Amino acid sequence: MAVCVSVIGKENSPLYIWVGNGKEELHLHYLAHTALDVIQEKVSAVNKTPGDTRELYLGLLYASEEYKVFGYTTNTRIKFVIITDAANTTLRDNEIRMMFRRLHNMYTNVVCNPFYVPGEQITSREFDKGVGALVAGN
Amino acid sequence: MSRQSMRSNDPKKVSGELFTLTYGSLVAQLLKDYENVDDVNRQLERMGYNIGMRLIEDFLARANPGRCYDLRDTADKIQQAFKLYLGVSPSIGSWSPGGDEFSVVLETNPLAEFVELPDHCLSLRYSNILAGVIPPISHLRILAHLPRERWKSLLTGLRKDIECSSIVYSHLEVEKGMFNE
Amino acid sequence: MAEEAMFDFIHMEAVSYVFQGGEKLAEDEAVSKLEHMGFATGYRLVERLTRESGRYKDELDIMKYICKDLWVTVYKKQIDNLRTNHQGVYVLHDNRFRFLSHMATGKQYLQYAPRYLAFTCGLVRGCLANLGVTCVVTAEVTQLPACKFQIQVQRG
Amino acid sequence: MRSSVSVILSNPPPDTTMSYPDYCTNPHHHQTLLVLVRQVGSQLKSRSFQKLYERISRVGHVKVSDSNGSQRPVWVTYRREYPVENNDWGDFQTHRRVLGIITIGQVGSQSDLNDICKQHESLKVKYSSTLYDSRCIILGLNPDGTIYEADSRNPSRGTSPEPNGGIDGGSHPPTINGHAQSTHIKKISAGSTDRDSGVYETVSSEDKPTDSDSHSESPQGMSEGMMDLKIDTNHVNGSDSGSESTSEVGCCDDSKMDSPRDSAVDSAPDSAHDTSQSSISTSASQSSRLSLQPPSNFKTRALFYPTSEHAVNIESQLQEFVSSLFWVLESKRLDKSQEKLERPPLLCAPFERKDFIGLDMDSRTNKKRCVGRLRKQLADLTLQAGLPTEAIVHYSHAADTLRNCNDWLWLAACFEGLCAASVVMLYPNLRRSFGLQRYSSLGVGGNQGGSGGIGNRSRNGAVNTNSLPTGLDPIIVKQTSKHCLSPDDIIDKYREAIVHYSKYRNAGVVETEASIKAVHVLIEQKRYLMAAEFLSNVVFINLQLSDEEKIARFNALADLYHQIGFHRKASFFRRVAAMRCVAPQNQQPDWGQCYRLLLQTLEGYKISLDPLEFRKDGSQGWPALQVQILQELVGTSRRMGQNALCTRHQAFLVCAMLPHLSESERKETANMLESLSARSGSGPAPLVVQDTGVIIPAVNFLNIPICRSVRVQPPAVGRKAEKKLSQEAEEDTGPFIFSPFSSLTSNTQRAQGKMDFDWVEGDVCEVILDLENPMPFELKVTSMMLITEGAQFESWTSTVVLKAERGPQPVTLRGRPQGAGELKITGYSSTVMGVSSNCRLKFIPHMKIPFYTINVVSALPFIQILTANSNTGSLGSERAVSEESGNLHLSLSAGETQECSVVLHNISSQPVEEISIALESKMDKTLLSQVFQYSEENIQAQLPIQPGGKASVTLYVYASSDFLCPSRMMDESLETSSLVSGSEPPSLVSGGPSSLPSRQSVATSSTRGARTRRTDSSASLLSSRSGSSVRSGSSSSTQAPSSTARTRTTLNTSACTGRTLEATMQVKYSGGSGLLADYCRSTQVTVTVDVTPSLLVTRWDVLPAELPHQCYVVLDLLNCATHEMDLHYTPTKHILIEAGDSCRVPIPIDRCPLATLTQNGSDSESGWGWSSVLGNHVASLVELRWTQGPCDTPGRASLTGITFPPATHDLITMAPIHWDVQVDGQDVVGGTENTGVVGRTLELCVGVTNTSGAPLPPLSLRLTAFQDHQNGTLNYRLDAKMTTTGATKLTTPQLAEGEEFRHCCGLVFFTAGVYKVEVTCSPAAAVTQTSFYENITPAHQHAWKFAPPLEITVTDA
Repeated sequence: MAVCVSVIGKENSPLYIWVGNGKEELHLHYLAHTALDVIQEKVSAVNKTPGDTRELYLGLLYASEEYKVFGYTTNTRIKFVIITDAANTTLRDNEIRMMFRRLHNMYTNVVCNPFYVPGEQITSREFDKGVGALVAGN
Repeated sequence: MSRQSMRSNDPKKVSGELFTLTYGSLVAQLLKDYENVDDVNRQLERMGYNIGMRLIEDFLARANPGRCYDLRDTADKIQQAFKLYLGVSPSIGSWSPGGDEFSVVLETNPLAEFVELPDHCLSLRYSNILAGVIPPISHLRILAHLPRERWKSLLTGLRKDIECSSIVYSHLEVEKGMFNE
Repeated sequence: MAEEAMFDFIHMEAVSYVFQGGEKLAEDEAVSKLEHMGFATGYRLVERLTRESGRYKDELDIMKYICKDLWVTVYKKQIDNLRTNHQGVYVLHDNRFRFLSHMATGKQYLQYAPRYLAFTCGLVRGCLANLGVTCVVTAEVTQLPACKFQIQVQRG
Repeated sequence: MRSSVSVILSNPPPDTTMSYPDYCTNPHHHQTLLVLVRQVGSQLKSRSFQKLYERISRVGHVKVSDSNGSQRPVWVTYRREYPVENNDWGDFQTHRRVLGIITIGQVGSQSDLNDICKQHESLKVKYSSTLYDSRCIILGLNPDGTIYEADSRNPSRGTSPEPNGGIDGGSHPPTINGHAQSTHIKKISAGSTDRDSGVYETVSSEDKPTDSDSHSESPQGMSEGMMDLKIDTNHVNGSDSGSESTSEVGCCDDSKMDSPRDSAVDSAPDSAHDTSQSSISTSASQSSRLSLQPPSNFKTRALFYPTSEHAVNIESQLQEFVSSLFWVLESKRLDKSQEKLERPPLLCAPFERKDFIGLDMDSRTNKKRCVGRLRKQLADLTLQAGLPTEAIVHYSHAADTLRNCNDWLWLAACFEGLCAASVVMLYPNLRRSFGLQRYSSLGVGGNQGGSGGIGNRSRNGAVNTNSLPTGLDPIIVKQTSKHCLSPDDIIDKYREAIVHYSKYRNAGVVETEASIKAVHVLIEQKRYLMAAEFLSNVVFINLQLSDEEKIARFNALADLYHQIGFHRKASFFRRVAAMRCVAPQNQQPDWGQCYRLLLQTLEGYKISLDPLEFRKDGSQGWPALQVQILQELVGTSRRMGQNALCTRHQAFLVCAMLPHLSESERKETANMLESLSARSGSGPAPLVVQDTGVIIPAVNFLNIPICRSVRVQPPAVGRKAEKKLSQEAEEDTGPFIFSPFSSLTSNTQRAQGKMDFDWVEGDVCEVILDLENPMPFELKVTSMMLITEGAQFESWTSTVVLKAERGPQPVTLRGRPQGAGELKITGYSSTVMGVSSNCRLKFIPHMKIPFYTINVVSALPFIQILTANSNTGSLGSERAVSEESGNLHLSLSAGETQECSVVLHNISSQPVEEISIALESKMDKTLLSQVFQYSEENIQAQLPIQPGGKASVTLYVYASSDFLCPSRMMDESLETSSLVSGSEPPSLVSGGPSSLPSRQSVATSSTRGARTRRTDSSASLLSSRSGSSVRSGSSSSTQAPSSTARTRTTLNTSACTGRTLEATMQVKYSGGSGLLADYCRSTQVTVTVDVTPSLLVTRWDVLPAELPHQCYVVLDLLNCATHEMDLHYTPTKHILIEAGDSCRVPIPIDRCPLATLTQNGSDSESGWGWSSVLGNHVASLVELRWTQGPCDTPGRASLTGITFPPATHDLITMAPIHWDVQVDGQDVVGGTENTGVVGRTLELCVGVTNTSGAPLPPLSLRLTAFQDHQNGTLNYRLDAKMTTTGATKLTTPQLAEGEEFRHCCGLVFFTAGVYKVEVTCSPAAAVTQTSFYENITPAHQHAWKFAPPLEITVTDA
């Protein structure tokens, strides 16, 4: 399933990062980070290009030899990046979309916790569990 | 453009959330104002009481509930009220042999839906406001209190049920109890 | 609709708490507390509400959202009139604002009106802030229960 | 878009491919002529080459009017080097051909010249396959070929070469010869062009033997060129006439040339002109010099310039060169367009050749292929020749043919050309922006601020809704729309081309370049996402590259990504490049480059090496990555041996990344920093990275430790400087001028950081910082000191150790102001982990106040107060008084006096020039002045007190006390009771003489009064006669029990248990410069005096004395001290009183003269007013002195405040009259014995003289005789015993002042015995209330007696 799930704040700094395997960690960080370029471009492109590209799900941002990077942005300028193994061809676009949906819901729940200060690192146990389930694909 | 999808999500639920969120910010504010958590608990209960006072009128107006003769009726009405106002129906149970004590158990606590209590105020009884609400709506001198440990378990998000237990009902005033026209 | 009632109640409680509750506060400090509560609520609420909707393409789009969807969600009615000077000032007219509706019409309680607007100002500001529009929201009542909210967007 | 990545990745391409992709390529290159510019020879400095190269590359565009007169734009690309492999691709894409070569060299000698020429020629050979023409620019030679000496020419040159050129070119050798040569060589070049082409033909004929005629032509061409050059040199050496002729020849020679060329010659005539006349002027000067000969085989047009400055005409030269190139190109184009070969040659890309070997060329498809390819090449040429529209047509036709025969490679090339042509038309400005972007991207490299690149991009990013791409104006579209591709088509074609390329593993470079071109177009179209796609495709293309080529590649990618605004991606590749530089498999790792590249990545990771900057957008960025980059920076700089940089980066890492570092990370980073800084301490100065001007700003540890608050300390109380205040102000301002208010005012004042107190120059001042240590270990902060502005301040370093992760810990920083004025505390400097930093308050987060201001007062002296009471010890045993406020504690017995000296020790370096001492106390002023006394003058006399000097003030302390028993105000009743007891029998028994008679008796009944008078008088006489202390002592002792008992009772009732007197001695002093600024200091000594009770006057009374002008004040004295006291109550008399005893002493005093009464008492109404006057009178006369205790401490008491009841007033005051009594004519004085005989008449005369100051109203005079039975009874009934002749009661007339009234009467006694006569006179009833009496006495019965009453002893005859 996914090898990296990251929630990125309004200011493009990570609020939460889950990485599948430890040794790849930094590399995945780089992927997620560079993905922001594409996200920004896509978001700003909305205004220019006609047609309805307003979906929160931004689709495949780019693919490297071994990974695929998908993006999603909320109306509140929060970005989600999910990185999957390029080898994993079984994954449908729709499944990815659903993963993002779930991630988004979990994130909103975190924000709705009156004790969470928006913009801070996400430390919620609930969220952790949620992401765990998400990447486990159930 | 998926404006419609917005509408799609249940307005009942939404305004429930609105209430929940507002309550959340209120609690947060209280925590900021009082350094002592127990004060917050007290304040919450007080607010609950005030709300109860207003709510009872509203309740009488809306669901014109019949007169009730004993504590069991009272319990039913409480159940009814929760259903109406919080959209959740608690289960009434664990009656004391004396029949003067029972528990209102919320399977899901809309108030605490998103709450994860920070470690520094675990002693906070987040939903204490409910404890405050119940006495006035049941015109009985009843002492509704929420056992601490239950709260912990609830608020650390392990269990989403509130248990408003051991409503000790001091003396029989049922005839001039709640909801008498 | 009972949930609304709960919202009204909690709001009233908040107001009364801030004003005569606890330690006596200066009026403006109290108002700012309310405003802040509103902000926190709005910020979170909008996070939930906009989950389903598509991306907003511009400021006006967002404002429309506030006037329609948000208002309906919170106050069960739409904003009656939205005006803008296209330089970042938007004025939202609500001819019968819910929090004021329970107050006797006329001038009598006019001076208390601000108390019942502060929360909403915060709410709107919170929503907008989270949607990436930083602004100042002020409210004004001339004739109960009508009131208008002015949104001054901070550019740059 | 790739067809099959994997295939290409699998097996590496063979080496026949061109290995050198040009990452700066751009569609417009298709349109340009490629010229190679090379530095030759060893002499030329690369700088001057660089200069020339820039000048040359500015000539990138030349307009040439073609045969049919229309203007043709000709574009040139200059390259410094160009691999021959690429050149081989010239058939494939003609813009890859090197058409011209320009070499630049410097000569100092013939050998240099030879060398240069050789190199040039070899270059020509190298590129001979494509070369059209070449130039050789040679510096260091005069036009005539003689060596140019800088020094000799300097003056003329120094003045200004180009003005010369401007004013008259004639006088300017280089220009002349430049032109002279140009004319000649124009001929040559003109001649040689076809020959060069011939050369070209011949060379190319190697692989294409079809050509024939060229062989014949080429040799003579060679020879001619050679010969010409010879002539040229010859005539330059020889006479100028020759030059003219040859130039003529040149011209006519030119004119002979065929049509396309003459246009090029247009420029010739004018140049020819000035040469003709100018050359004359110069020739003479140069004739003498020896000149260098280019080697014989050097067949190139050389341009001689003394220096690059002289090469003023180089632009025109280039223009000419370029146009010559153009003409060759044009001619070839025309040939190609005209020729109709039935067996067209097959053009190939280098790697194709072998594939076609043995291929049947006549097959239909191959024919087609050849045609198509030829057409394509034609298109290329056309495009280069500046006819894009035609080019497009050719391309599209070629495309069709090629597609039919599935010639993918060339089809791709065709598409590329098509795109290029379209781009040329649609985006003419792409050429410019291209250069500009590269520039900007470099700029970005330079400063991580990255102003240029992002600037552009962000602007591009802005909404641009018009459908036409920028730089495309509708007109062009209309006219070109025919075949010209639309913006979208361009991209599609590029994509298609790339797809095709990707099928050939050898076309990697071409593919790469195509992608890059596409990217440039997309950038122009602002379609960045797609651009990104193309770029990522580039990444996939697998090329066999050397390490530095790889690096170059990643760099290029980074630049491109930067241009499309993907800064993160850009940084990513930049970093990859950087890592490449030092990759383990890399043989010679280049840490320097790695470092520079890393610096360029920072922007993309939102790292600004300025901590302040960084904190501002701290929320942005990706901590994990930031940390890594920084660590890499650290590592790299360490490998570079740049310890300072290394430390700086590590410091930044610790400082800026602190929030994101885990506890363990904090530990290790800190340790590392310490070890690094140990190697090279890092100061707070910015560092400059050499050979990139990058400045690494200082890292100041604002957050390690965190400064929570700054507390500026006021000086110690005693050291406080006060404004010298005017006297009246001084009253209300106590020692603590600020204490009550500062608390209020300070808040507001702190707000602006203005301190409400002053510091004093030269004093040690303190500031307390509350520091918090965020690190998980004990933090040692060394050399911590204040940073100040304004007044000079010497701040002292201090070292502190902060506990791990502990909340605010106060740290005191000290210093000493060196000058007066406003002092600003703007921050503090510290050294943490070996990194010293200056922490400005204004930069410290959550620090409200940017700086604190304190006013520094110029230096003031400081005195320490020492006190010693001189009785106990002299100055020897001074005891220092605690600095801020001295205390002096004395315990004295009431009435005791002690003098203590207060020593002012000036322990400062300033002289004390002014002192004022004031006593402050709750006591009322009079008492104060009574208790404490010192001499102001004495102090002033001792000024100034020099530094180290001392001055002493003697303070006299008198333990004043109220010696009168508080019960003195006893009303009459009480008094009587006590007096009654006083005249009780027991007391009489116990020694009548000292018993006190009832005053009432005196006042009321004269008879009893008489009796008392006698007894008491006897007592007094007795005491006076034998006034031995023993006697009275015994008497007192005998009386002791009762009296003591009595006094005890009084003691209990009265509060005579002693008291405490307290006062502060306020010393204000100033001196030195502080005085001028009129400031002063004040210190104080608190003097406390515990007064132990000593003597107490429990009761008092007044008795008449023997002498009429005197009276006795009788006191009951109680010794409440703990020691026996020896009391002196009159100068002569003294008495010992045991501790606790009391005794009664009579003190004779002069009565109060009426005068004083009338003066002082006149105003008083009541008797009490009087009594106070009298009291004072008595007090002034009576002084009790004593010595007591082991060391005979002296003491004195006064009766101040004593008062007397009215009844006693007449006793105290002088009588207004004087008595003059005679018995039988002989005067009677107090106590004289008179004798009479029974039956015989005694004559008694009484004279009354008015001694008062005023006339006396009538008085009633009375003579009363009586007998005293000595048992307290007086017998006034003497009718049986005597009789009187004459009146015994009569009224005197008004007596004028000094007037006397006499009255005589006779006394006859019947029986013997002792008789007494009382003579009294009192105001006559009638006139009692006349003003006079009112004046002098209260309204009560006055009576003045003749005392003592006269006594007559009668004996029987």
